[in-house]
Amino acid sequence: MKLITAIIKPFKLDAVREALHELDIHGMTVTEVKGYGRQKGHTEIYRGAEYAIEFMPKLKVEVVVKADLVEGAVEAIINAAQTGKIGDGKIFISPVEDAIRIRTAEKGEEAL
Amino acid sequence: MKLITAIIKPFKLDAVREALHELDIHGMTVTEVKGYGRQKGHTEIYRGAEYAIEFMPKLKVEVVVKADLVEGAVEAIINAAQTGKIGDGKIFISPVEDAIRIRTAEKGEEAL
Amino acid sequence: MKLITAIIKPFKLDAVREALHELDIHGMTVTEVKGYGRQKGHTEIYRGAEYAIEFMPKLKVEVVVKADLVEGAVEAIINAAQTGKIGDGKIFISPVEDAIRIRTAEKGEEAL
Amino acid sequence: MNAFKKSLLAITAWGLPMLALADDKLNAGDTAWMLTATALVLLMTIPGLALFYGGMVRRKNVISVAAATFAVTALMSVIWAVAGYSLAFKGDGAFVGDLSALFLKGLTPDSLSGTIPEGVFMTFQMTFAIITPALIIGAIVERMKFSALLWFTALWSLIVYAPITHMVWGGGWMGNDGVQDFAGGTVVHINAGVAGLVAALVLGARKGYGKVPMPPVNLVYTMVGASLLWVGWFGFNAGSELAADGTAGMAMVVTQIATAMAALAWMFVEWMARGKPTMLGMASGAVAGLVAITPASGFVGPIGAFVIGAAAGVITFWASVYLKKALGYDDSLDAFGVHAVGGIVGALLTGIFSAATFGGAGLSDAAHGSILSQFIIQAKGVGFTIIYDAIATFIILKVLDVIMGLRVSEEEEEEGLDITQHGEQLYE
Amino acid sequence: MNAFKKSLLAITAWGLPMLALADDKLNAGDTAWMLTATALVLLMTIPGLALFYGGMVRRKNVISVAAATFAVTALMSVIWAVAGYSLAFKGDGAFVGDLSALFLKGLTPDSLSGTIPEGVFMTFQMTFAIITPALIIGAIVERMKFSALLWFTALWSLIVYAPITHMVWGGGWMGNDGVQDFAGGTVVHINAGVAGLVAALVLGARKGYGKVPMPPVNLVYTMVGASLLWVGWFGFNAGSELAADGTAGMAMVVTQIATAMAALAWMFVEWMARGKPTMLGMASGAVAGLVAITPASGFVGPIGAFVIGAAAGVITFWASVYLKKALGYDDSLDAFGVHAVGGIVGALLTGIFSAATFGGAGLSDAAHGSILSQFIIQAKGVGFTIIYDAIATFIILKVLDVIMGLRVSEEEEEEGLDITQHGEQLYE
Amino acid sequence: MNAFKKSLLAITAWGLPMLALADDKLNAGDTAWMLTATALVLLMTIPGLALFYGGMVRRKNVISVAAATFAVTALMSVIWAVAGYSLAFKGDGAFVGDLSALFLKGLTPDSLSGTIPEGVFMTFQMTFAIITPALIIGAIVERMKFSALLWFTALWSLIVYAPITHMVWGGGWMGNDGVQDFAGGTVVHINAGVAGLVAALVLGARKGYGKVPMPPVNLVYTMVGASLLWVGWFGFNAGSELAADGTAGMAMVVTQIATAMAALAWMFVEWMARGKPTMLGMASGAVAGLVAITPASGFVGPIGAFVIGAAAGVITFWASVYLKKALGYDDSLDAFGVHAVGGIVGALLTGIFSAATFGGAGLSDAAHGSILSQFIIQAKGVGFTIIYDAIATFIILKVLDVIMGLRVSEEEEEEGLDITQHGEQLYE
Ligand SMILES: Nc1ncnc2c1ncn2[C@@H]1O[C@H](COP(=O)(O)OP(=O)(O)O)[C@@H](O)[C@H]1O
Ligand SMILES: Nc1ncnc2c1ncn2[C@@H]1O[C@H](COP(=O)(O)OP(=O)(O)O)[C@@H](O)[C@H]1O
Ligand SMILES: Nc1ncnc2c1ncn2[C@@H]1O[C@H](COP(=O)(O)OP(=O)(O)O)[C@@H](O)[C@H]1O
Repeated sequence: MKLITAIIKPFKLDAVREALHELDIHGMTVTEVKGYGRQKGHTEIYRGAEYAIEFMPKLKVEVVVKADLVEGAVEAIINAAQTGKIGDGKIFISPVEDAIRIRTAEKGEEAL
Repeated sequence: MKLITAIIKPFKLDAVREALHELDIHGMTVTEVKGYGRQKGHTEIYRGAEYAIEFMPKLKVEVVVKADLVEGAVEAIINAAQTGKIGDGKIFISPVEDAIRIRTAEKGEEAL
Repeated sequence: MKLITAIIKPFKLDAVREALHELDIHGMTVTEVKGYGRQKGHTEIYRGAEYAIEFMPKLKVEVVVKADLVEGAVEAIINAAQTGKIGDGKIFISPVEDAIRIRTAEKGEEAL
Repeated sequence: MNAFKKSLLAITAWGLPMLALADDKLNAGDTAWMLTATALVLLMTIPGLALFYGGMVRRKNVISVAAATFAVTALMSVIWAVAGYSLAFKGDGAFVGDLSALFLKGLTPDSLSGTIPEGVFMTFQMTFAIITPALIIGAIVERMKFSALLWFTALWSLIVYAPITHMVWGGGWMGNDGVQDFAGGTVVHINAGVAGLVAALVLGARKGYGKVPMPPVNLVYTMVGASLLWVGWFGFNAGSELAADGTAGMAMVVTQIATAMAALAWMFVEWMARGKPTMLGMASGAVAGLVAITPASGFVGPIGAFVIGAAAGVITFWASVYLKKALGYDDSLDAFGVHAVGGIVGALLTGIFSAATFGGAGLSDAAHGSILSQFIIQAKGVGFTIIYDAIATFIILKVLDVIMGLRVSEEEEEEGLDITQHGEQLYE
Repeated sequence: MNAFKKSLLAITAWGLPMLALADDKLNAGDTAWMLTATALVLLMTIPGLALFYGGMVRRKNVISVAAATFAVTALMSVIWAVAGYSLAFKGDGAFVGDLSALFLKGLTPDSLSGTIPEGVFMTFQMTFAIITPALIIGAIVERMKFSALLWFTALWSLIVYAPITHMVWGGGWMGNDGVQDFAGGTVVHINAGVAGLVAALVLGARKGYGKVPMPPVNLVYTMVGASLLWVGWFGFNAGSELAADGTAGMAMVVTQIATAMAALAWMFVEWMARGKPTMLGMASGAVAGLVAITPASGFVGPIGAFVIGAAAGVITFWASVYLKKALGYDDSLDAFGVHAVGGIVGALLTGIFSAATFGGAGLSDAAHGSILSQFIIQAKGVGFTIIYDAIATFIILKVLDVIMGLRVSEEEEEEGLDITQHGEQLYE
Repeated sequence: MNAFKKSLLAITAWGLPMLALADDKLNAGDTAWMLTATALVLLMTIPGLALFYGGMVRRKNVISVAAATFAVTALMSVIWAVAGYSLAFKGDGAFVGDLSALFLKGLTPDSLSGTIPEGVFMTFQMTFAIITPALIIGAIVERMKFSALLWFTALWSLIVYAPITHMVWGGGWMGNDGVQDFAGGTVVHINAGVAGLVAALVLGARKGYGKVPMPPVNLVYTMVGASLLWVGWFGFNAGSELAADGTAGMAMVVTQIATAMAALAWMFVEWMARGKPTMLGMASGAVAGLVAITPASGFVGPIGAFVIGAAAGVITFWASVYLKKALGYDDSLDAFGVHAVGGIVGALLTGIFSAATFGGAGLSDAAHGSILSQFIIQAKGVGFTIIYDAIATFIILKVLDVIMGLRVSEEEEEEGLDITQHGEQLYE
């Protein structure tokens, strides 16, 4: 099992979800995050004070999948989330040793 | 060391925290997330526009523990967070290679 | 590649970002979280009702870096985020197997 | 003292607005003030009360409180125009009026009530008929079905509110007995607060009450609500004089003093007793002061206002914080603790501080000048209202419970009323 | 009926405020009410409308809506004082006034307009000139450039608003023809709503409209806004009598009834048709009722108010929910569906319910007492306004589009107007 | 010009309200307006100012600002009734009144002040005594102890506010000298702004000031606050005429024009200088315009209003953005930059534009018709107020600092005043 963590632009969520849906991946967890990277932010001015806001709003999508689904899922996410502009985000793959469904206490791939 | 990531229903947080407390696990980090899974959401209507809200509010509880505590902790979380209804959530176990306490720069299991 | 996850006090974000900047680490993702640990919270009173608020606001900073940068980055974070008081937070190191830049589909260390 | 006397007469007079006095003539100044006062009292409910209450519930229920308050406003406007006004202010029964003015029959731009158009009087009273059931919402938030709330409001307003209004202001027995209730301590606040307590008991506590934290979503809303209640209350109290004169002016003076005293009293007592002066406490105290000075506002002078305000702040603090805990009912936002208790404090103290000795306007005739007898008259009025209100409210709720159920399901309560009752949520 | 007659005369009279009638004398009561009414109408726009609209857009655009409303308020105040008032209320052209009172030339504390100072009349009318273009904002939110909006407001107010005002109230042909528009159904609401529809069509829909969810950031804001519109509308409608008298009182009565009826009507129809009674629906219905009763407010009695309110609630619900979807335009916050449609319903029904048969004040003289002929007069006024407004608005927008562009860039739209137009955002 | 003259007399008269003029008679129209005006000015502070300021601080301090404003409102109401009113308006000292009306001794419903009940005059003035110290809060937010703030408010109001009020309006030397301050440019705004600057300097800057971002939590709150200040200011300025007449009407006209001009001026200057027109800028400009027109409102005509508004917008922008940065003090929400600077601009320009040449009501008698001498009189009043206020405020703060400490601890400041001072927080 692997955890796919995708940092994407907020308005791409629906596209990503649909893309995963087509691969029969139905579970995911989404977090609002602030991203810092190449993409430059904007400036805010409050009376005298000027702030450079360098953190951009992003969504972090986490999906745990069977190892053999990783490649396809990554490709699907890229296709769905790409705009070609700086700030499109990243995908990270990391190992997951076990998964448990709380409702039934099922373990392993059953639980996904 | 392992990272236990539990996605739970928001109102179960206190129960989970207490359950872990009894195992002498005192540190954890909680994030508000939106979950997508089997549990269906609800519909919102704004004048003409109708939206199916498929993401449910969940909490992600992250706890890093010594490897030998994982089993007990998982069991405790299941017991505390289970309602038996769809949407109870998942637990994922993943490897952690090191931990550091910022205050003291202690490393490894000392730092937990 | 490794994922460095640092739980820090909110007002230390700018310092941490600058410290990483000096090591030429420019990407990171930040999440608002609530932390539970040794640091005690405060009490809130609403008319009759009294609540002990035990969760403290923290920021979770996630940075994926090449393995050989981990040590330096950890040190930099410690220096930037330390106040010496309880609640300074933790750093966790965990493995990352791959990274992909969505914009270009580059893989591996190229993508960071 | 002349102006005070005049005011007493005015009160008696507007109990019988249908009797066009021979020399009634429209006064543009009085009318200007009453048009304004009506707007101010409407402002108290929407958005005032909606924000005051809305800010105190959990995030998942804030829209449901706003919606309930707004819907009650619309519903009561219609009910009052259709039948409530007639039941309260027409006819001369001891307990209730008649149906001679259904759908405002006979109301024209020329109809007068004292020195103002009857249409203005009717609408001013309508805003009272709106806020009274809206106050009850504080007792039942986060768990009552929206549909049940609408039915309850409709029935309660006709069965409880209109008759009590008639008895006190519309020519019924309490007014005739000499009960002094300048702007509605009994009619509005005791009435709403007692109904709220009964409703809280019949409905039962919220799931997790006393066990899980139920933090108020946004006390800035509550501050804004309390502020609008305060500002609007000038219309409520000084408007109840139905004229722009010296008594209206004094009603404004004592309202301001009592409210400020009560806000400070709650704040300091809380600071001493629980360690921190809270925003919620100050706002609650201010509202308690407004409630308590309401029956007294046209009758007492500044000294009465200082005492009534201080007493209201301390006693409602105790009722909302200690009494409620001791008895264990979940009057969620203290409709009883603030409005009924504050109203009782005010109604009883009115019987004392309206005496000329304390700089007041004088006791009612029926009291033969004795503070004790006025106090007893006041207590009788309060007692009757509490008993009638409690019984009638209980029956209405029980009947509705059988027919349609009062509470949302457990799952709905957990998910929140915003989504389950209205299909909406905060996106901030 | 006397007071009603008087009011009709008053209306005619304040179409010609520059004609100082021989016996004009300042009345402090009327002046008190009109000072208040002016404050109430200003309250409708800021913060009322700003919150009503602001709460309905997405989180990233809420400040831009607030800023647009606030800026239009400031801009229109200046434009009205510089030229708009003169164009609307001075001179006796059939279509537009003259420039004799640029920069309020000749206005002194002694100038009277009827029984109130002309300065008060001018400022009262200014608040109408503010809210009308502000209403249009509802149609173009989340995509129009701030700079383009300011230019549009300035031009539209001089080319469309001032002339139409002159035609109806300032001595122009519509008023002379007998069009009954007590407080601005045609001048304000149809005018703004139609301009909004044209603007929505010229600008095009928001990116993702109909495909991605566009949830309203905070319906508590919308509730507060609707409430302040409701309360402030007493100033709008009862203030349009320009006196504190029986007709003002009746205007308040019918305003309250129609608003409540419309709020309930929308709520119940929505409940039946879509399963849930929503906060947004109640608020929208209330505003629709306020809009529809506006032209009728000084002319109809309670019965007219019940019918107009109910009709407005149901019809604007249909227009905002079904008609809009069917036609596919993105009138984002229903400036057309609520204001133009509600205004048309009200303007036409005024022609029926102002008849004495229905308890109204009587038809206009030009109607020779026939409901049908009054109805035709009303329809003519509405028709002319729609056509002139639509054409002029279209031309103004097209010219501006060529010169400076109307829409923000796609990236700016995606990032939100708060940051891109104003460099600010919500931190809550 | 008659009405203007009358107004000048009225002003002089209400400096001496205890002198019951032989022909004083209650006027219901004037009373109606003053009841309303009092409600409007209260609305300015709660919730107006509380929201205006509350929206500008960081999320962790928003409740503390609301609580401070609310508590100051309650505290000042009590202090004013107990002693402030007497010190300001009773007795005929050159610098301060006397204690003859402690606890409002002698105030009955029959007491008159000009044509309105004295109770109304007293409460109207109370709302001024509330907002003035509340304005100071803008300078000390996010770091001052709540307890210290309460003590400071109490002392400052008796030592600074009441005497200055007496000097200008209560029969003291400034009013007698011919200083023109219609509604409180000197008494309220310069007074509060200078005290704010001193407090900001004594307290020191917030931790991290100029280094870490301190983003305003919610500019929608600020917009609502600015709007309520604007609307309420009609009561402030037109209410200061104490009658519903032509001068009140003109005060409303110039208030509206100057405010709108200043909002646009700030907006456009900021747009050019810093690239974006901000919501915060428009709101700040509007408040600056309101401040600047305050002393002038009953004296100048439309032309004066255009100029004063434009000047105020530009100059306060410069003061709040550049001057503050250059000097480095942390007047957090620009109590000085907006209120003192705007007040000074207004007070000085009043001396010019009140001249009949510019369409004003005429200079004060002491000026013998010369603009220069009126200007010097104005400058003298401003200068005295600044010096007395600065010294007294400094001493009060230093004494309190020794006794109880003014600032919260570093940890408390970091955690936020909401939790540490009030035990509450936003849950949105
Ligand atoms: N090394 C990293 N670790 C964690 N998150 C990162 C890292 N680099 C980038 N990110 C996340 O990815 C987002 C997009 O990265 P950015 O450099 O702006 O654009 P791109 O990926 O198109 O080059 C950032 O906003 C941040 O949230
Ligand atoms: N594959 C997955 N990866 C990450 N999170 C998941 C995954 N599947 C489910 N989740 C999370 O678990 C929550 C509960 O899952 P759901 O399918 O609704 O119920 P259940 O676990 O009871 O079958 C989801 O809301 C989502 O947050
Ligand atoms: N075992 C753990 N797993 C995950 N997060 C933890 C754990 N222990 C602590 N934390 C996080 O670190 C933060 C600081 O920990 P705390 O015990 O308060 O202070 P310190 O690290 O200085 O001893 C906590 O608020 C929590 O967010």
